[in-house]
Amino acid sequence: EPSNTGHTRSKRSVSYEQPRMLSDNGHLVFTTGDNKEIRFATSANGRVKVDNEDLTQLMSQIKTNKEDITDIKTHGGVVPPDITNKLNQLDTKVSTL
Amino acid sequence: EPSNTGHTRSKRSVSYEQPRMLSDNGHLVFTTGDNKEIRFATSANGRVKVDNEDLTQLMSQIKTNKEDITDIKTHGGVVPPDITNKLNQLDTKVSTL
Amino acid sequence: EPSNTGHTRSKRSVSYEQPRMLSDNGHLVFTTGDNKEIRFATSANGRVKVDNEDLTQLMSQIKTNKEDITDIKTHGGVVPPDITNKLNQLDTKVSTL
Amino acid sequence: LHKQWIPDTNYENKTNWDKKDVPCGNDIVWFPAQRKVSVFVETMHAVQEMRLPVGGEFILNSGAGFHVVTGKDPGCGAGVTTKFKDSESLQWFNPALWQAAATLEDLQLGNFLFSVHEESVPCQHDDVVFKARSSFRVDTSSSQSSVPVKSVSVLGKKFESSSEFSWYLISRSGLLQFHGSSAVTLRNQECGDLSGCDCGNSGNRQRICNTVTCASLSCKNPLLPVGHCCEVCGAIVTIRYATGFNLQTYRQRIRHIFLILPQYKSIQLGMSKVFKSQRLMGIGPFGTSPEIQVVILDGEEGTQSEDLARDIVKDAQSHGSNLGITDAEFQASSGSSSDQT
Repeated sequence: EPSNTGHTRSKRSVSYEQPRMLSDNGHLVFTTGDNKEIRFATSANGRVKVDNEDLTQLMSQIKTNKEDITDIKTHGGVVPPDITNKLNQLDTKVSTL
Repeated sequence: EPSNTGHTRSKRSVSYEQPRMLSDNGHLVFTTGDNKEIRFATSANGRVKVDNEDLTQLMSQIKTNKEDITDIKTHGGVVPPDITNKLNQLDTKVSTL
Repeated sequence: EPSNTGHTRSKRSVSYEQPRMLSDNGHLVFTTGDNKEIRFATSANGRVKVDNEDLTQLMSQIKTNKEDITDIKTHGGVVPPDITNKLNQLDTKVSTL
Repeated sequence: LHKQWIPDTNYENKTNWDKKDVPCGNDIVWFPAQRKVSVFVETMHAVQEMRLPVGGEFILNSGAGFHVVTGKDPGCGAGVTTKFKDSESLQWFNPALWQAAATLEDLQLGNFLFSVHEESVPCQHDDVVFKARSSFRVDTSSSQSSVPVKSVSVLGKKFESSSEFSWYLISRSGLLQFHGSSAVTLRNQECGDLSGCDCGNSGNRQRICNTVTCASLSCKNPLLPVGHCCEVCGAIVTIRYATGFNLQTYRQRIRHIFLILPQYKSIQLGMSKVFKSQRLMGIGPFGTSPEIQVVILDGEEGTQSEDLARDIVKDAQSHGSNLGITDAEFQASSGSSSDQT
């Protein structure tokens, strides 16, 4: 029903216009309205911590991880010692034939 | 003293139920009670940002990273060029024996 | 006017000193102060969630990913089947020479 | 008319705190765990600690928020535990909690209208206003299954569609702002009758009057206006009308001709259509006939009210045919009435 859709939309935009901090049955909830952001901004040695984890640092770790993975995918990782051993054995065998 | 214990317990269970916002030596701390969540909820095209990084996007990157790692662990990564070279050399040597 | 500048500066420096949560034109902003933290702390099995994603779990995943990457970088990943095949072929060739 | 709910659950409102002051950076702010409340926060506040209710919300105006201070907040005092007051018992059907005005602009300018108790509470054709940049909690329990009004404005948004408003009522904010056994419903109906409409609150008369404490009176013959809970000292003008009578126009006329006069500065005048029970032809069953009741109070013994009543009757007699008035009479608490003039 088209009118219903309209209502839902307007309902949402109404009730969530301003950001809210709410307690929902003891859960602590931070909400914003449509298209609005929740931002964490740190400054000079200021930190955002989530249960003792440093959010800023972990965010940067995600990107480091991503880069490392790309690097491994592109250039390969360390050669597993098994392989190196096997290659050396073969090399020796071949050289002494 | 039993009444004291009862008092303490009931006081504690109440106080733990309520979410809090408090100052811990000038740090701003948000807490919830046992088993209660802290939630950040945006609507429509709202985003969560950490110092200009898009947390929503980075959280999906964490999962991509995890899949990539699993993939590398299962199927191996790119073969390091050293290994390929060595194998080719050996192959040539063996073929020309 | 010098006094004006002074006023502005002191006002600004104050606002950056204190960690705060504020509504900025519909966005919800958490800012840390210099050397001051904003902490979100749950207890027992409490979780921090961002738009239905479990941030607590994802943050621990970041660290698992990091460890896995370090492991792959140090010990290499799984040997790609191509390499194993090639090595086996060579081994056979060399043995039958 | 527009009826505006007076109380709020705003953080900045000193009267909402048990220490009669807005908490500052050394204070512990305590919302009791079970308090259901929607708090509007207009500006930035320092807190030492805030204990939130288990179910509640803080609506943050742009620029509003909370911060903590390092050390002590200068100018805040030693720090106290301050509790947000209970707004659980504030009832929709309490006439003292509403302000009435002809238009939104008049509401903002403070040009309020006086009404009898039943009509101080929103009538079925009224626009109900909860102040923008403000939140509240109201108990809408009624003697009827629903509380019908024309429209409701909440947080600056005017609801005119009944389905849209019923969605709002079950939203988180709606559930925190409205509670009680009956729900407010939007009829979105203008009063189609230019001569005025029945308010529709007589079914809740008992509920309304239970919230009212009547003042002791010093006049000889106190009057009981229709729709009022208390006898009053003053005067009542009763106007019978015909086609062409326009209540809104007539209200303006009385204001512009009389109420602006210095001698009537402290007069309270309420005008509405009421249905008075009367025995038809002096015999037979009770019937009701609509008439316009003008209640005039001066907060004293009623002599100014009587003067004004006399002026209004005189005006009605000389201009009645233009105004659609067929008859006007008054009764005063002094004992005099238009019958004697």
